[in-house]
Amino acid sequence: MKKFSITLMALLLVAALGGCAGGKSSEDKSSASASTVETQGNGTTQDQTPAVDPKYGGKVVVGVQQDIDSLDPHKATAAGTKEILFNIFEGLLKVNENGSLICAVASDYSVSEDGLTYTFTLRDNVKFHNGKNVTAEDVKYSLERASGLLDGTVLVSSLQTLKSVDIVDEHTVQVTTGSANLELIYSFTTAIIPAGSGEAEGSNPIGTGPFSFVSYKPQEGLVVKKNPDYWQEGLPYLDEVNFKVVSGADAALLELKGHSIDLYSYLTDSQAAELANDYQIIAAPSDALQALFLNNKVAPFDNVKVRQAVCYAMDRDLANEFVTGGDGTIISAAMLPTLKDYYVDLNDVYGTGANVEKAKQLLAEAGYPNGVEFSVIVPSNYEAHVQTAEVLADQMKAAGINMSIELVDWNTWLEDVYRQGRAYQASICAITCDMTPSYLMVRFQTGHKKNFINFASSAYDEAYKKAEASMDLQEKAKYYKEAQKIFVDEAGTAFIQDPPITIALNKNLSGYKFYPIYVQDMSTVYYNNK
Amino acid sequence: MIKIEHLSVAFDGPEVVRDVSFTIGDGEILGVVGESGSGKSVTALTLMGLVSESAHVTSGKIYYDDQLLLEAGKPRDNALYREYQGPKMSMVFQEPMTSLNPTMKVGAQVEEMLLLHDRKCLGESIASAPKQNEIQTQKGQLADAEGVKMEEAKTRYAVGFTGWREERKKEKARRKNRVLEALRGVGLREAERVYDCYPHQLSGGMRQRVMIAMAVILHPGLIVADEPTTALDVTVQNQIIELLKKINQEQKNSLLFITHDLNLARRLCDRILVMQDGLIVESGHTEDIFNDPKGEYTKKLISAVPGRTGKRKSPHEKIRPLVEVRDLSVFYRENANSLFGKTVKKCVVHHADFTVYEGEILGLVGESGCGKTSLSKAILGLNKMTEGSVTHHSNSPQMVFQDPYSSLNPMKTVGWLLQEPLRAQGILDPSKAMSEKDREAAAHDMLRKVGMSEKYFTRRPSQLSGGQRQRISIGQALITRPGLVIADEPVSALDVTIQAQILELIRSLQEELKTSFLFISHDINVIYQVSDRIMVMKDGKILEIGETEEVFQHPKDPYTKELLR
Amino acid sequence: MKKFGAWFQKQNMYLLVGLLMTGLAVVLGILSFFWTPYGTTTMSVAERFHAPSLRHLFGTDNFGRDIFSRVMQGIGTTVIVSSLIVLISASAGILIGAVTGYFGGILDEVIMRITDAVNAFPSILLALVVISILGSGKQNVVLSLGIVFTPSYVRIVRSEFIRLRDSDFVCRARLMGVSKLRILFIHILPNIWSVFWVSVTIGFNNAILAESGMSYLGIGVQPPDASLGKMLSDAQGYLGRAPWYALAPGLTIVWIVLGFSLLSEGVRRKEEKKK
Amino acid sequence: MKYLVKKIVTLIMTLFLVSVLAFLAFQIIPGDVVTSILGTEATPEREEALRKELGLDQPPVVRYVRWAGNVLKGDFGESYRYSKNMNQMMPVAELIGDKLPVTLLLAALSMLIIIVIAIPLGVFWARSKSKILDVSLNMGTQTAMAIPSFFLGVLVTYLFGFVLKWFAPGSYVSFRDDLWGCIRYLIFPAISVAIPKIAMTARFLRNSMLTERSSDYVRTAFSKGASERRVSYVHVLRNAMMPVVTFLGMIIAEIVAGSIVVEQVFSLPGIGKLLISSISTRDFPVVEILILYITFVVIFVYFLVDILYRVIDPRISSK
Repeated sequence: MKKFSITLMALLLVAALGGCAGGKSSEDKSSASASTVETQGNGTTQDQTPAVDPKYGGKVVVGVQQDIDSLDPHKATAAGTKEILFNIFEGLLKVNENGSLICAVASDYSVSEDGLTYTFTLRDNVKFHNGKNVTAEDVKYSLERASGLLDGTVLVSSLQTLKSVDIVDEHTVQVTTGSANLELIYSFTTAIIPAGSGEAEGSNPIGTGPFSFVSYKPQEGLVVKKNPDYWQEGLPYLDEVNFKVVSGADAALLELKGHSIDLYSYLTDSQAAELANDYQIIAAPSDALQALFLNNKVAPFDNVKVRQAVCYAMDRDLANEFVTGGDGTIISAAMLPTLKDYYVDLNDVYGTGANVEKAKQLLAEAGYPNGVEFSVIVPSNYEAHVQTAEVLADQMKAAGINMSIELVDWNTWLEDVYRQGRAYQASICAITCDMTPSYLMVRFQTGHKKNFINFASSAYDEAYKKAEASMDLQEKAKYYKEAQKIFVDEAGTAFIQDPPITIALNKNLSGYKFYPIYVQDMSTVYYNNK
Repeated sequence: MIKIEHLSVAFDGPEVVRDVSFTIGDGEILGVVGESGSGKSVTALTLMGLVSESAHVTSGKIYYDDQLLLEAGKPRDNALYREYQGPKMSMVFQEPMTSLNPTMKVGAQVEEMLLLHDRKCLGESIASAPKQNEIQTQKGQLADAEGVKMEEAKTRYAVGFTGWREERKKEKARRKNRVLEALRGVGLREAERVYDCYPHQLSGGMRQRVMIAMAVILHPGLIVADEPTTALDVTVQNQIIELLKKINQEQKNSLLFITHDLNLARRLCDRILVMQDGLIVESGHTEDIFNDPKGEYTKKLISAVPGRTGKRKSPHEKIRPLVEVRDLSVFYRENANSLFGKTVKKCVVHHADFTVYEGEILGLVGESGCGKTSLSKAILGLNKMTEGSVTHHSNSPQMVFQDPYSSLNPMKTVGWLLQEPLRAQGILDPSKAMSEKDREAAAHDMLRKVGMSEKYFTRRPSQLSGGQRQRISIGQALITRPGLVIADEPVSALDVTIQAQILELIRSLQEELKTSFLFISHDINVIYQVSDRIMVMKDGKILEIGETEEVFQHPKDPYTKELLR
Repeated sequence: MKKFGAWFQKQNMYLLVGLLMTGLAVVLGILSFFWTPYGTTTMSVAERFHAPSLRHLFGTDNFGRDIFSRVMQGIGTTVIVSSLIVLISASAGILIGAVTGYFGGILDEVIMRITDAVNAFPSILLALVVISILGSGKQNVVLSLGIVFTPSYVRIVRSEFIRLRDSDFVCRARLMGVSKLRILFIHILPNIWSVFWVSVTIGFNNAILAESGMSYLGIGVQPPDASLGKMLSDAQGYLGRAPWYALAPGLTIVWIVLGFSLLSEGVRRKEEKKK
Repeated sequence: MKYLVKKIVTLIMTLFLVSVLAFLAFQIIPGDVVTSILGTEATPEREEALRKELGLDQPPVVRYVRWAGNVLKGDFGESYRYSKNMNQMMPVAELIGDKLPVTLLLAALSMLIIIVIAIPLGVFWARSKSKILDVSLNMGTQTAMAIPSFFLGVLVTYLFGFVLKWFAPGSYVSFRDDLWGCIRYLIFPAISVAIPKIAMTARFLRNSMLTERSSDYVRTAFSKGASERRVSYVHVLRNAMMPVVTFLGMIIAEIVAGSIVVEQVFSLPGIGKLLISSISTRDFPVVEILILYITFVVIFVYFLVDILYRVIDPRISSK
């Protein structure tokens, strides 16, 4: 996994020094990504350095799976919404396709030694879609609104440590935070919106992004048009993008075959195979962690040996082969390979194939010589998880592990697995993540609100706390790795893979970029003249 | 005028009409008399060319004024028939309720006759046209019709569209006038109103008049009337017979009158054919047949007709009252169906006051809708909306209905049906509970009593004839030995000979079991034959009660006199 | 050809064809409990997406499972589930319809309103409710669909009872002193069979389709168990690559429903002929 | 008048009952709206605030009464799920008003196809004397009725979309942008809806016509010398259509109430699809009003059919 070679480490280094990586020259970027993007499986990578000149104009229809949950960039929580709003809104900073932060509304920034004060210099002449320039007022308003300083309601939870936002001068804003955290810098990607627009009655979303909002119809989709005043010169290429809500993978396949959408992610392996002649198929890791989550508090998984047995018995290679055509990345711990400096390959602990003997032995030791039975709750709307469950259920029988599948709808899943009850035995689903290692690791602390597997290990808690508090990157990485090792040894849960994301793209389109986070950046996409 | 030679007709199976030959002369009224299944209707329908596709004419020929209409072995020439149906021969059917299209205005239905044949009738051209004997000329005539069409097109061209429309309008008005005239001609006084009515808005008699108007509007040479009065009340029946007579005299057309009722045939017909099982068993002039019937069957038919002879001879004494009806009024909720209608409580029986005595047959006579059935249901307690009182001095009165098809549960066997009252009785009153064996024995016994053999015990009602079903009904009513049986028109749906048998059965069972009967009928002759006393009812009111002889000899009410006519 | 048509009707081939079709399906369904050509859950990477052949009659699916074996198992599940649905809804329909139709009045009004309400209620929501109370699984799909289909039977039974409650033979039974319960179920009920049978046929078809629909929505039969509906929905994603995967369960549903319809048509014709 | 009053009272009673049932259903089924909206990453404070905002902190009875009161005032509330703009949620009335035309248009088209094909087919079938035709039509219609609706949808998509390429699946355009294009697309889902209904209607009409054919008045018409054709069209058809009208009414009610599966397969943003997605997102205000709408439509269409029946059948109207 070399794709996202510019890692957080490098990134934080930049952050610590201040200044922006992006906004320099486009060649720099493209060469960097060209060297890092790897061709995977049967997918092909979008050509990043086109031979033809980019063509301006045209319309593109992007199929999206989920409807928008809010048009307010601060209130939107669904990944499916964020991927669309990425094109309309920008923060002071912005993530680029390498996962590094580039300057957007801000042209430069610096962080104080103690990590408590952030100073942003605003870029000249950044215009909102309503034609007005972005002022320090707007930045102050946006950050205060998102962090809860405005009315007490925290909209972006990672910003809740903010103490104050002060306007230094017309072009400079200073942000003070209560506690130092190296990862906070990522939260400044929070959208900047015109002052007061969050409260103004009936206002349409107005941002500074490459595209401006045109219309939204529930269940149909959202339409944006080119922002002619976009600060990045030459971008975007397209005149109009229609993010069209598609009612499911099957419907999407039909629409793709009917050529009524130009771009669609989240294809299954066999769908991709079916479309290979008509579309450019590109695969990349989805940066989600798929796992067979085991409830550590409920029998039989309150016994560590049973958990380990499951880890041994599970044939992750087979699941990868069946469900994702072998394009997935097998993982064992709660860390993405993308976050290279924090990632440690622990696949050898239990092996990626099935170790039936070892599993049986462990089960016997745990007092289950005749095998165990349990039921796994799977959200029925995620085809990949359902299929994984089917494969594992069949394959683990050999080790005396009988898994019965129970499909539930998504809200039932949330209720049963994630919220109060947590009386489930096991579940297959995935955790999506952002670019911070803590996002994934924080939830497994004993008694943490999000610790839905009820994992409890004081050693893990200790290691995590150390990692979080550390202001030294090396040390931070060391503790994170330690925590992972503890988690895997305890077999807190049986991780499976980072499933690939497979995209079908109209053959006439070029310039598509993969992001390590869940966004669809349409600004660089253009029609080639082929 | 009409000549039928050796006609035989069969459906999938045996022939239902066998070697029937007869002629009808100009202006003659020929009666065909027979019971259901005798083939009389099939003969008429075959003559009219209306018999269904599944019927095969196996032998014979039919001529109309020497024109061969139908010949065995050749398919029916529908086109040829259509020329005849309407202008040359028309038909009046039995059921005035269903024989008119329910969703078409009456006027339009009569007018359809004109629409279909108007061109041919223009200036009575057909009547004066030379007789065409060959199909060849027939075709020529069709060509003529085409020519007329061409003519019309030319006129249309000549006078222009508006002119043509004027013409159409005039023609329409003229047609309507003719329809109104015809409606008046059959005695419908409010012809204008009737013209715009739907069939259900008219009474049975009026509908039958409409049917007749439709049949005679083109002055056809032959009118076939298939039981035209059977479904009507006696008083209306008389009027229709008079009307047919009048039309026959005025228009001089021939009439083929089909009936099961010998009395009617006698009143109307010049000649009579008697049919049985598809064969003509006797034919001759009306009076000859009545005065000197030759065939056995004819004799039987004549004797079966309920006349005013053979009154039962069991003078009873009014000892003990069985049911006392005191000032009974019966209401019924008219379920207002129309959009803005209201539910209205309608009084159908006004202040009835009478007594049924032990061991008597009380006859109740009245026309349809007079409230007889409502009264009987009120007596049985089936209708709760009543005022006044009914006192029973015996328990569990039973009932026999008119329709032998609906009054027996079609899914059960005869044996089961006969046992069911005993079972119910046993459940209600354990002291009367019987063993399975006793019940069966009782059922067998009753089956014998109603004159049916053992083999029917396991059959279902659908496998029985109407008369047999009525026997079972009676047996079912009597098996628990009730004090009172109400028989609501028990013989009206049956053929005369069967009717006579059932009446006989009721009389004999009554004598044997001493059960009281309230016997309801619209036919005063039937009532005469079975009743000890008679009650006459009209419009919900009891007009007269008295000893049978007394009422027949000295009717007090004018309505009774009318019935007795 | 002409003769064939007449012969077909005369010999009541509807009955025969219907019997053959349903019979074959039922035999396969029953057989699946004891034997299937391949394991219904046995997966194999190598055997994925094989087109129909002698080895795999209906081909294989995305897990390399033998579709024919799974269709066999699916028939078993589907037929049992739909029969139970019909059984539940028809019994409830008879009970409710008989009582409301015969007695009428306020009870009738109230029950009819409830029936209307259930009728308008989305079956999926109802299924979710039942499943959240009783948990998911076949038996609860049966129960919820049983409830969903009850109103249609209530309606039919009710109107038949209204038609017959004032008929002469019922009237006479009342006079004989036959108890109400006996009138309802011994006197009247047998008389509505012919009408009821037709609606059972339609109901059976609807039940198969609805069960498929439920599985299609992910709240029916749980994987890896096969039901025809679930298979069909799974197969939709592979329409282009493995059309046989969708066609096999789809056509099997058509086969069963058609067979059953023909069977009931044949029975109806036979009854008519008897009369 | 009484009839009308009775119908309206019935309607109101049913609507009330349905709304209570739907409300109860939402009490029972698992899934928390707040989690559904905010996802798994929100702070507890924010969850609490939202809960308060939606009034979910109140006891169920209070919530129902408040909701019912608003509905009676004509305020159908706002969707939990769909936004109208940055700080307003979509009013339910507007949301449904937006989806309804699609469903209505689909219903109208399907009905048109059904009537245009089924009625001539039924008449033709009833009049034809060919046995082989009878057998094949019988088999054909039985088969058409046996196809599950989603399978049919897929087959139609496959046949017309991929094999014949008469339309591009998923290329639905809003009727606001291009009415003609919208109709052209809707024809195909309409066909999927129509096929089984055509079979049912044709069978029904045929049987009805055969029954009417054996009526006495038909014989009367023949006795007037009317031709077979005239009897069929002038006399029989009208009478035979009476029960068919009721049948068609039921079909309309069914389609207008939402063709969930077809809308799903053909990606139509209609009522049925809205209902499904609203149930799965626990969007209570939308679901509740949608269920009321469906109930209303079903009862109202039956009512209309009843009235229509009175208009076309003189036997009932003049009583």
